[in-house]
Amino acid sequence: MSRVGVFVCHCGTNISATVDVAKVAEEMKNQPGVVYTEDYKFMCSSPGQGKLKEIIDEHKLDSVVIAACSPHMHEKTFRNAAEAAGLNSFKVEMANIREQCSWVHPDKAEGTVKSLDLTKKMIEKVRLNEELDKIVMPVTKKALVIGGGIAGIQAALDIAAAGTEVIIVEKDVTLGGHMIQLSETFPTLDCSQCIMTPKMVEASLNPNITIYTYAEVEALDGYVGNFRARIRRKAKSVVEEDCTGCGICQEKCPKKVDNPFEMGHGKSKAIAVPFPQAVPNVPVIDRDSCIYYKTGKCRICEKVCGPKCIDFDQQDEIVNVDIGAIVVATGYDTMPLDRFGEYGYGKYKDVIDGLTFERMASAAGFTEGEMKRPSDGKTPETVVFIQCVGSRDESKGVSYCSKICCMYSAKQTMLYKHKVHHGKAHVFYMDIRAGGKNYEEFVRRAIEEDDANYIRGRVSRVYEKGDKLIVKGADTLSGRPVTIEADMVVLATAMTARKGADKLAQTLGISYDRYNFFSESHPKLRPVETNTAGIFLAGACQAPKDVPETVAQASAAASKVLGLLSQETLKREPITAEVNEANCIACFDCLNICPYGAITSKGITDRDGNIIKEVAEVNPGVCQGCGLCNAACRSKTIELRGFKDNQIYAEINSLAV
Amino acid sequence: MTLKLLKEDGLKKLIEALNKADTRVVGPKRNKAGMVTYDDVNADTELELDEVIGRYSPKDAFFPQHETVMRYKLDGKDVHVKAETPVIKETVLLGVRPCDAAAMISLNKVFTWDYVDTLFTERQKKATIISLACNNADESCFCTSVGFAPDGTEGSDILLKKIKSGGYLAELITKEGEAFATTHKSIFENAPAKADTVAIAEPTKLDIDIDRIKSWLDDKEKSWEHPLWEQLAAKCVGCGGCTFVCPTCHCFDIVDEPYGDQGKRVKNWDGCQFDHFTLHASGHNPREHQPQRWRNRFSCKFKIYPDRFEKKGCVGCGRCIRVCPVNLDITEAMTEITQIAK
Amino acid sequence: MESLQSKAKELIKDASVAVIIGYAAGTKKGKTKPFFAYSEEDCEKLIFTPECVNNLTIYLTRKFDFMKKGKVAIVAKGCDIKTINVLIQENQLKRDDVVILGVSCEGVVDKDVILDRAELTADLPEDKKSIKCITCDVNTPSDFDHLFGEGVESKAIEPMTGGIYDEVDKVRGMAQGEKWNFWMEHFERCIKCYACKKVCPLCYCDVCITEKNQPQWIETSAHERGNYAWNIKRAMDLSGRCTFCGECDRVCPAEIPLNLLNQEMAKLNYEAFDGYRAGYQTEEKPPFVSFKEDDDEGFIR
Amino acid sequence: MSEEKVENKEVWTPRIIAYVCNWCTYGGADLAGTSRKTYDASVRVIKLPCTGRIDPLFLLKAFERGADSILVSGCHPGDCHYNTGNYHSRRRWTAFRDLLEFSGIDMRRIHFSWISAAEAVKWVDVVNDVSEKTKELGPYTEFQRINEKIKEYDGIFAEQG
Repeated sequence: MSRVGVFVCHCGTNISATVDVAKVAEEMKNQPGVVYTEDYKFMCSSPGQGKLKEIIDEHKLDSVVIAACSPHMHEKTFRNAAEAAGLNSFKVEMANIREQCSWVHPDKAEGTVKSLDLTKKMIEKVRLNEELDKIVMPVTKKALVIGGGIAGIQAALDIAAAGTEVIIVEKDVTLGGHMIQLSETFPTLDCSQCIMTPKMVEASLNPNITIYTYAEVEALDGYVGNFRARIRRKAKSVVEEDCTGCGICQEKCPKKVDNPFEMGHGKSKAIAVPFPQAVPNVPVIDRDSCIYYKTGKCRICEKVCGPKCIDFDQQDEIVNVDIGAIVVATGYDTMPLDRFGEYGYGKYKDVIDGLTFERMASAAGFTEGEMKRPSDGKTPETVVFIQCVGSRDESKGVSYCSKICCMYSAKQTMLYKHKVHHGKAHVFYMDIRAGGKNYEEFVRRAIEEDDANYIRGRVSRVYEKGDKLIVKGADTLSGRPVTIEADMVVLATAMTARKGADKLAQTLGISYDRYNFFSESHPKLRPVETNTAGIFLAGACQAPKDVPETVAQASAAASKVLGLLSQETLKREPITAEVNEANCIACFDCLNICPYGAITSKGITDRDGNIIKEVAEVNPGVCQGCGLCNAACRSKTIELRGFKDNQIYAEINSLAV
Repeated sequence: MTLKLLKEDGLKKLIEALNKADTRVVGPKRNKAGMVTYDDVNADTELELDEVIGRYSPKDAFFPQHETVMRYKLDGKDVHVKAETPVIKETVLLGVRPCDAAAMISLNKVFTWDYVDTLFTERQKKATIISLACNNADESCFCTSVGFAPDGTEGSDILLKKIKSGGYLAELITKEGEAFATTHKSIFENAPAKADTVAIAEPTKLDIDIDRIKSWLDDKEKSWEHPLWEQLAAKCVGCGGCTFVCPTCHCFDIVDEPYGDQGKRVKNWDGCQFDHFTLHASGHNPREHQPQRWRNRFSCKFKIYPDRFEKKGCVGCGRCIRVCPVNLDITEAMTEITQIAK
Repeated sequence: MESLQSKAKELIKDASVAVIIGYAAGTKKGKTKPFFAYSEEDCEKLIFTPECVNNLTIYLTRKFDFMKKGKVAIVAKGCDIKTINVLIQENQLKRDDVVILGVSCEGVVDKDVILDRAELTADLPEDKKSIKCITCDVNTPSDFDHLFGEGVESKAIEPMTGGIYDEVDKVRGMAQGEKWNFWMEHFERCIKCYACKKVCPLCYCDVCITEKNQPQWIETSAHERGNYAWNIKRAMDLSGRCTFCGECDRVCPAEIPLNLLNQEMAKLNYEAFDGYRAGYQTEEKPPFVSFKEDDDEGFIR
Repeated sequence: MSEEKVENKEVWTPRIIAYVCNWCTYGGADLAGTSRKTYDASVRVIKLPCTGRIDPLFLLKAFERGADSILVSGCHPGDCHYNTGNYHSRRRWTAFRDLLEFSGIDMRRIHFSWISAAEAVKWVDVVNDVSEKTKELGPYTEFQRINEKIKEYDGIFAEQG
């Protein structure tokens, strides 16, 4: 017979006001297996916990039920206290008579009856609880950062600074992400390349950082502290180690291609680096464009290459890396604009998006920093900036605010004004959201010093008339229609999750929201963690963010990684599945249904080493304790510790009427 | 032996009289699924007396497939336990076959052998068996091959034989039978000097010698590991249908069924053909393979029963043959062993 | 069936297989029995007639030792091969370990039907066929190593209609209380002999839930409560797996219409999970271990 | 007879068993508590890690043990703490509901919902709705008859129980 102690908490009057706690304590005395009951003012208080320990010791309790608040609130507290008294922490259960009883059922009689049931139910369960030991796992002291933009680089640099090895996997040919495309950054107007390039170089030179560009994470196995990632390094057709970055191949390549880095405006070559400061400064052959891959002839780059590092037969390489923690920093995309016909994007060359404007304003961009509109190269005298294109627009776009557009539109009016002194910038906005340090001042500067004309309202239509773009809109403050003859229109496009973010989330086993942004574990208290232990988030892959926020989150993620990797071993809850090998018949429904790949096949051998039967085996490090396998198993041969069938049965049976 | 006459309306009157006396009548009756089983009968029109034999045996009347033997209830730290004392009514088994009547004697030996199962004996004591001689036999009937007869009297208190012109000739076999006829003397009339009864069935007489089978089984050197078991029973799927329909199979299991803070201990039919029947808690199973289990059932009928109870364990009702999904035919084994043992 | 016998002999002779699982004449009229041929002589006893109702694939499961003897040949109808497919899908059998002696089949007899010798050679009338044969579309097996019986075309059918599915629809059409009474009348008769699970080639667990009493999910007693739980649990466990061999229905001594329950589940799986039919392939994951993000959830609020 | 019924109705309160997942619905129920939203007291919550852990056997046993209605509730699709647990359970419930309906269970007594940890109001609404509907339906005598029958057949321990 078990020796259960039942402690009924008053929670001040939070419980005792609507539950007869004394009666609960008294009646539980009669429950089989119960040897001690008491009601107490504040069980979670220091004296309350002290009492718990004392009684466990004095009455040699082997199980404890605390009838009090939600286990989400204080289960850990009481389990720790019980453990300190020498009781296995999993022999403690809580009956939730506060959140799910006293606070929601004002009738004392009803509340008391329900409390009796709930407490009895947990007594029946706890009697069947097994003593479980926490699972101890080793930690691989190495981190993986997915994404080589500002978020990824910052996280990698911070992790590396602590002496921990880190791998950056970047999908693109070079590090830099979106930030390296920007001209100048708000609210200081410092040149993005000037501040980003040194970080990229620093990362590439740091001995603790390994960079795989032109690479993607294809699969992830394992669990916190012990992940194994399969990385595909796509064939660059150039031997990276031998390339000196001289650029002669790019110069001699006869095949011109659109340059996506310049948003399709400049030209590049079939073998190229996207921009001169690329890290690593190694060109890649675009096999879709290269003449050789199409016709089998050309090979000019091969001929001109001094170090002979062109390798047309290069294959993708698979690298498996063991890591202990992961930072996901895959950034964002911008919303495709084909849905917004009213703005004429795609139809009129002089309607451009914000990122194209960034390239136009960049000294290294396709106009070398000069304001020249795409259609005829003329200097635009009047420019209209339209904000919230797709953002805060549930019907055509997304309901969220993309957060950075207010600021970058203000910045862009300033950049424009600084280059075209006589020009006029108009901004159509819904609200100005400038909630950051020096942000409001920055917007005021655009308006007051750089003469931007801010119009509160929406644009209904943009159309061409002669060489002008007619922008029709409304000024909702004055209530009048507005028509502006513009030379160029710049759209502040909504930020969206990366294309394929959902797929990556599935690969990594993290959750994502309905916009495919990755979900943080808790919006306030665990903003950089995911629900999958050991995987952290940085930057705009989680939600729209500007550079300072991204950098802050990247450093936060890095500190979480370092905290995790500073431990020699990890302990985790032993609520994992276990297989009764004698009964398992290896139908592998469990293996098929497990969301974590925690179940594998195992051969049972006889004394001579011959495999006599196959059974399912659970990797307790990977198992997260969802219990899907338990429900799927027809003969209940695989069971979830802590929630085994007999425990649930006992709960149901205790509620028999 | 006294002979009596039941006129054409005799059964009708008898059932009416028994109903009046609050006596339970169990007889062959067609259930909703269309099968004939032995169940409570309230009118003679419900009786299916032309059916060769019911799907299940009537043993359920004495040895229900599910029976509570004890109840418990937790009361605080106490447990109240109460033995089950069901109300057992006077019962008449009406229109059962002579083979089944004989089987009830064999069953009795088991339930009174070392421990007297009072639930069983009470039921049996309070029962009168009025069997009906068979006029039809099917391909599976083999009573005559194991020493019984379609008009055998063993186990019956009264044996009815159908009269061609209607009604039944009643042979009062036992004292109890005579007493019963006396109680119902208006129904059990004096028999005429000569009654023209319908011809008794003649089941195929098989080339079976049960004594020879017994001595072969006694000779374990020869029989225990004989390949015959494997040959015959490798196909057995262990469904246990044979044990549930058999009139002499008597194995049961005792389990507790909890319900909230109370519960009961029940006695439920079990069968030696189930793989877990002999499974030990250690995981060891002395009868690991189906042929071994089938050997057990066969031996139980033709060796253990005769050895222990000096009774035959098989009455040739043929139910196990009819119910078997893989045509595992006990007479095939008996015929073969008779040959082997020559 | 000379060709079946001679192929069987050949397989035994060149030791391609250790045993041939087939049918032989039974001991009673109209009955056949499962038969295991180990020698060429044995092979002469092999038959195939419309009386060969058993689904022999049960002998390929872990419930028996045949697969331990080496490679095994089995005489299998189209419907039986569906079971083989599920066994493969569920890691219970490897296709390479079994030689399928496929037999074309235009239907086997219903339970309790005993054919005359003359009827055996003629076409089997519909009313004497097992109900599973009415909706059969695998008269010629889909997968086999050797095929016996030529010229039988698999019928084109509209899945989940006709035959048993008409019966299923009848029950579906009943009012709730009517359904309950219908099933209670049937389950009341259940004698908990578990012949249904024993004969089922897909009930291959070493330890069945009914044999566990900690906890006792399924009460052992043959009363309606335990009977209901058992029959529902079994139908649920066969959901998306049952290939409608009909063996459980055939062997049930209490004549509980188990086909109805299992085929209701088959129909549901077909309707709710993209036309899934168990036994028609070996690669796809069964419905219960897969999902679609846009599965219907009209019943969830 | 009719009088007796009325009397019974007064003392009878429904017994509703709710199987909920730890992360979403249990959290939602907790939030209802912390926000002091009141609701019907006839529900008894059994907490499981995930709706994917809920076995059809749990539902059967609840009815066997006298439940009048059952609620199963978990995370919204896409919210599952275990990524896909609720997708799997949704499939299982699709089949199991169908089976129960086919076998004559009163489907008005089985309820499914997705309730997130933020949806305290939904929890309150769902529980109130389930208990209201159950009160309208009365005790699940149709199912309980099996229990009653067993008790009667055996002559239950009634005098002590």
